[in-house]
Amino acid sequence: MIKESFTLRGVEFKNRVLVASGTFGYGNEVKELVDVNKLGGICTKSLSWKPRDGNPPRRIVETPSGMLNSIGLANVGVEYFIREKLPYLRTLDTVIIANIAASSIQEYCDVLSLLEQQEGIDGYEINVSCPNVKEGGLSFGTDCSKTREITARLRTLTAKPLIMKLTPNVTHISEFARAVEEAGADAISVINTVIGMAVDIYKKKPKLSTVTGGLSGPAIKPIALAKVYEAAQVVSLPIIGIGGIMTAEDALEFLLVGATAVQVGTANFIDPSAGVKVAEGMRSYAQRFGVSDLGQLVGAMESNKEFSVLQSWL
Amino acid sequence: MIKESFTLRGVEFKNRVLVASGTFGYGNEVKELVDVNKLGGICTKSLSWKPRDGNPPRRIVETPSGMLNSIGLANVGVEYFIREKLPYLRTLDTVIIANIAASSIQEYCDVLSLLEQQEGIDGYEINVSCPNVKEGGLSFGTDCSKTREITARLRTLTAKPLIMKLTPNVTHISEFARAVEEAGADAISVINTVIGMAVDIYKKKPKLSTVTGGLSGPAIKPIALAKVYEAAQVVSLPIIGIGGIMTAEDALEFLLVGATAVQVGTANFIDPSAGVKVAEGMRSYAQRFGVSDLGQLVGAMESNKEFSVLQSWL
Amino acid sequence: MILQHVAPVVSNTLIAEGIFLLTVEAKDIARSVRPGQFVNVRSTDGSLPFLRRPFSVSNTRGDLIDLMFNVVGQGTRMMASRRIGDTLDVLGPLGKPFGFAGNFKTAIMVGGGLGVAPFPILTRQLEEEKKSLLTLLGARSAKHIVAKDLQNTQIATDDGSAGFHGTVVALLESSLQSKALADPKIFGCGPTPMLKALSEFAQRSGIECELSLEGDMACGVGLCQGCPVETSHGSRKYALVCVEGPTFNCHDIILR
Amino acid sequence: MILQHVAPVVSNTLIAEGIFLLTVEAKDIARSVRPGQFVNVRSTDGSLPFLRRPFSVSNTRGDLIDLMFNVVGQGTRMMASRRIGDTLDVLGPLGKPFGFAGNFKTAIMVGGGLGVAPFPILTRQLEEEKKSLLTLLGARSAKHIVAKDLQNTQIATDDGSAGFHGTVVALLESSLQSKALADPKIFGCGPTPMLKALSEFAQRSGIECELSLEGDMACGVGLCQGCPVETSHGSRKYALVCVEGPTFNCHDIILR
Ligand SMILES: Cc1cc2nc3c(=O)[nH]c(=O)nc-3n(C[C@H](O)[C@H](O)[C@H](O)COP(=O)(O)OP(=O)(O)OC[C@H]3O[C@@H](n4cnc5c(N)ncnc54)[C@H](O)[C@@H]3O)c2cc1C
Ligand SMILES: Cc1cc2nc3c(=O)[nH]c(=O)nc-3n(C[C@H](O)[C@H](O)[C@H](O)COP(=O)(O)OP(=O)(O)OC[C@H]3O[C@@H](n4cnc5c(N)ncnc54)[C@H](O)[C@@H]3O)c2cc1C
Ligand SMILES: Cc1cc2nc3c(=O)[nH]c(=O)nc-3n(C[C@H](O)[C@H](O)[C@H](O)COP(=O)(O)O)c2cc1C
Ligand SMILES: Cc1cc2nc3c(=O)[nH]c(=O)nc-3n(C[C@H](O)[C@H](O)[C@H](O)COP(=O)(O)O)c2cc1C
Ligand code: FES
Ligand code: FES
Repeated sequence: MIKESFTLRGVEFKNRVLVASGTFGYGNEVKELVDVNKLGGICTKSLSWKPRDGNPPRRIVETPSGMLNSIGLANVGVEYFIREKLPYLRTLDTVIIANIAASSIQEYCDVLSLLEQQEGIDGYEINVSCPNVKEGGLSFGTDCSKTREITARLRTLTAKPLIMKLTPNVTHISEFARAVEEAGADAISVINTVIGMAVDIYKKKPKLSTVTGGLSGPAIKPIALAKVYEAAQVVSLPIIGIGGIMTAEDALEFLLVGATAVQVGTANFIDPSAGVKVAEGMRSYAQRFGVSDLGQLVGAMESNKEFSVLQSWL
Repeated sequence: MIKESFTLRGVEFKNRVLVASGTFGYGNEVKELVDVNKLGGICTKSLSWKPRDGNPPRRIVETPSGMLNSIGLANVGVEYFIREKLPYLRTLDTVIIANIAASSIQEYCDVLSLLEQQEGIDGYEINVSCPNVKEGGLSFGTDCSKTREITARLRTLTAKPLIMKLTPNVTHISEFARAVEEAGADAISVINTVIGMAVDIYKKKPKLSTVTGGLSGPAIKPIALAKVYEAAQVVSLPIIGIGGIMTAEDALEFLLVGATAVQVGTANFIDPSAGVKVAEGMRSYAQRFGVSDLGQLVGAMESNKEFSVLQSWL
Repeated sequence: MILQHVAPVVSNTLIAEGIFLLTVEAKDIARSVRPGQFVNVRSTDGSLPFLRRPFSVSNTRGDLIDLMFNVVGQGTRMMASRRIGDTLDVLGPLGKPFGFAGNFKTAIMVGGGLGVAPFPILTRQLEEEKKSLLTLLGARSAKHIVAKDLQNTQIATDDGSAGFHGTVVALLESSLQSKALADPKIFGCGPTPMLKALSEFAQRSGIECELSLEGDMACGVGLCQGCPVETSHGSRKYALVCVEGPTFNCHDIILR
Repeated sequence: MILQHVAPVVSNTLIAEGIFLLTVEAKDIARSVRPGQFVNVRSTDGSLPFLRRPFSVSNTRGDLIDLMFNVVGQGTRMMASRRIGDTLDVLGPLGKPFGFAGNFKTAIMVGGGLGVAPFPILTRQLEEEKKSLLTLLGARSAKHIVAKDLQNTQIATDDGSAGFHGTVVALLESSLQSKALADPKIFGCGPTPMLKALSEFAQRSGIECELSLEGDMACGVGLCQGCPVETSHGSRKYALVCVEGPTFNCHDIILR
């Protein structure tokens, strides 16, 4: 028997593979196709206070080994979620993480407070890659003090696991990791999508209605690994690695650089059972190489200490 | 006849396609295979004051639609370059840009000053993605004031085109673009490689000897386009777009978002005549769509002004 | 019930210029799919492209499903190169089938380009329900016409190389002017500009009309919110093409 | 002179477990390549992988070149799936051929795994130069041995399923102990650990030795500086495997 589980602030995850916010709906869309109870956890689509229509089409563009999205956080809103989606999620035997998005610090607090009153939510993941309306739309997640403030405010409102989901679109993600650790986060998710764009050279227009969008998929896996590694050098809280994971091998790379668990995102679009297969594959690897507890792999990469993240001349 | 040329501080480039530093050696490696005179220009491998051995192997890792490199700026050094490489470059009928790398501001100045005394160099491209030895190895290119200072110092030393090559590994590349414009740069090259890494899960070691390296190739094209677009919103100096260009279509995307010219990098490894083919393809596009001057395409993307780079909710 | 099959290729034939008919064995999909539903396809050997590609089920025979496609890019090039013995990873049936509501007697199928794809299976069901049929197909030229397993077909080509010289919607207008049909209902499929013209015509003429939309999809199963179409009424601004469509009543959506 | 060919596939045969012999027509390469040189291969249909893959030219016949390869990943899977009529984009000949310097009489070819690949073409040239030949091949097991177009071959297998039970370098040692050879020179090709053992043996025994290295390459033509091997003397710490190798005299490099 291989130990696959891990615990975050008292909540036990049966294995180290979650599905990423925005890539698995509210968990019920593909229940015929996937045994979701075999997942370590489900992160819901980001929830905001009011329902959001999302951006106009076109919202999706395929790129080399990846995709751009500009969904615009289309979601049903927290009240509808509680009424219509949560009852199903409550029946599942897996950890349910509510992901929260907002355009003001107060909205983050309001959504979380309302969710606190409900049964069936095991923890929160906070999407800070949202435009801060007060600051003219600059993302909260690129402002270290705002990110810290959101963390500290939400910490006072819940005793459940509080996971801060960091954006890669900053110079030093380690600064953000340290800030949210100090402000009381239980874990960080690394990374959200990378800003990117694509152009239709015949129409001479951006392919996405919003000009830029978020890049995800295998194209960004090397970037995500470097961000997780950078963060792991400076914080001791658990890191959930995200970015381009398609296979167990990919997930194991994240564990080795320091992730306690991973999330599978874009891969779900190609194979909705990708997350379950990644978990199975990690188990096989452990079996094959005599690893009794997957936790032994976390941060187990040996590396030449002569070289640091910052010193690799190109 | 389609006008393909453009001019930078009096230097005329016969077309808008250059080959990127570090991806075309010193121009003579593939002369049997490619008619280099059909290129708009050649950026040399980064030159430092002394020869550099470069990093230990493994220096190259293939990734989905891209590659990581950690060459360590292996180069022959500026004196050897002048003696052994420049005479050949002088015989070419294309613009020669000397790319300079250094570990101190003084070294940048020394290399440029020595090159100033030579015949045959048409301009300079400054690679600021180098560790600043004084600051414990933090890259110059992620420090806006250092980047500005390098620009200002070099500006005093040359009347030739001075192109600052910016790193994408910063929160707002537009700040760096503005800084170097104010400090007197003639153009910016956007982007250098994106920090990334890959792990060998069997050896439990990083694949690259230096742990992290630089990601290039089609995987980063969406990121590069977004960076060029962001920079183009705030500066009026010409931008040279770089990142994942394999075809003329890719290059045209860069022009449309605001690049005056492009550089072809990693594509040369797969097809050393990629640059020449990109230039030909741009000509065909212009012919087909009745564009008499490729310059008309620069920044010609129409976009919905309602959305800015920073506001795309994900 | 959505199913995932590693489906063996049974045949793959060039049936018109750049157009292939690919038949794969996918029993459970073949047995349950209804007209207007689609499958989401990827290669099983890891070759490009990255995302799945949606294709209408064109027809079924026993355990087999037919896909009819135009070679336009990486995904359809991969599909065109599939030979007997290769496999294709197929997810489906997906989406909402064509709506048969209303007491119509005549079904007018209007297809633009590869919009003809779902008509063979639709024809079969309409015949079972004893409807009169009229099929109007628009194509760039005679070489691009595929009219297999259809009934009472009229052609329009952009270049006039076959049938009516003009768009298929213009052909529809002129057909209906020359001869009124008893209790008609339109079933349209094709590129968005054509569907928009068709929808406007239907609403102007007061004819019921179901449309099957194309559009960019990432998942095809409602996970990504990537496939919005504007709704014309109700509290939500957008509906999802992959799960609430691809077929819609023309009154319910706004095409742009 | 480096050339780029879109080379038609003439045959592609499984010749041992997981090992293929792929023959393509590439006239100018076939006419100019010398033993130890390699070609850099990619698919012409845009299927994966991203970078080219280097392969020794195994033999030539007229305008044809043979590549012998092991299916280990994306690139070799793509190559294995190539059928007659498909094409392969081939760049070559690349690198420095095996050095023939020295007055040797007997050539001992020592190959580990697919290190045997360049030996057929090397054998031909050594025969032309009237050398005595000894070929030692190491493989995991009997199923992985390819010994076509070679002379005077001895086998070593890791599992003892054929020939000597042990490494090919151990076989070499025991061969030379039992029978001294007149003026020998070693030509080695295979994985780095084997070449390292071979190089140490050669230097210990004072036998001249040329090695052909494997290693990660991005360009294969000297553009990227991606393929360093440590040098044992001189002012430069590294040499480039793609242009200064892949063959080196064992005295000139340090293997790790
Ligand atoms: C529900 C649904 C059902 C569909 N059913 C069918 C069907 O039965 N048969 C069928 O052939 N297609 C059908 N399509 C369209 C089909 O999915 C696309 O043609 C396919 O995804 C193209 O994939 P690709 O990888 O070959 O091209 P891509 O690489 O995705 O596209 C190549 C390029 O061509 C452009 N492009 C795409 N289509 C066209 C076009 N028609 N004309 C010009 N440029 C184009 C793209 O924007 C892109 O730039 C359907 C789409 C949907 C949403
Ligand atoms: C100059 C030169 C000449 C060469 N000549 C030949 C030749 O003639 N025949 C030949 O078969 N090969 C030869 N090689 C090696 C060949 O280039 C590689 O096997 C090939 O690039 C693998 O490509 P791939 O895409 O199939 O595997 P990749 O996808 O690149 O590799 C798949 C995975 O397997 C690992 N891997 C690669 N090779 C092996 C291995 N042997 N055993 C275990 N794991 C491995 C890789 O690290 C990777 O993780 C040569 C290499 C060089 C540099
Ligand atoms: C279509 C799409 C929608 C997404 N929506 C959200 C979201 O609502 N909230 C969030 O925190 N992250 C969202 N993400 C980001 C993913 O959760 C994940 O961080 C990112 O895609 C990188 O992982 P991947 O490469 O495995 O997809 C979304 C990603 C995609 C592709
Ligand atoms: C192997 C390799 C070596 C490089 N060396 C340099 C260099 O010496 N100096 C520099 O400014 N950029 C260097 N670059 C960066 C490229 O010039 C280019 O900015 C980057 O690769 C992105 O473009 P691409 O995706 O087209 O390769 C190097 C890139 C690669 C892949
Ligand atoms: S394509 Fe993903 S929700 Fe419709
Ligand atoms: S592989 Fe590029 S220099 Fe050798």
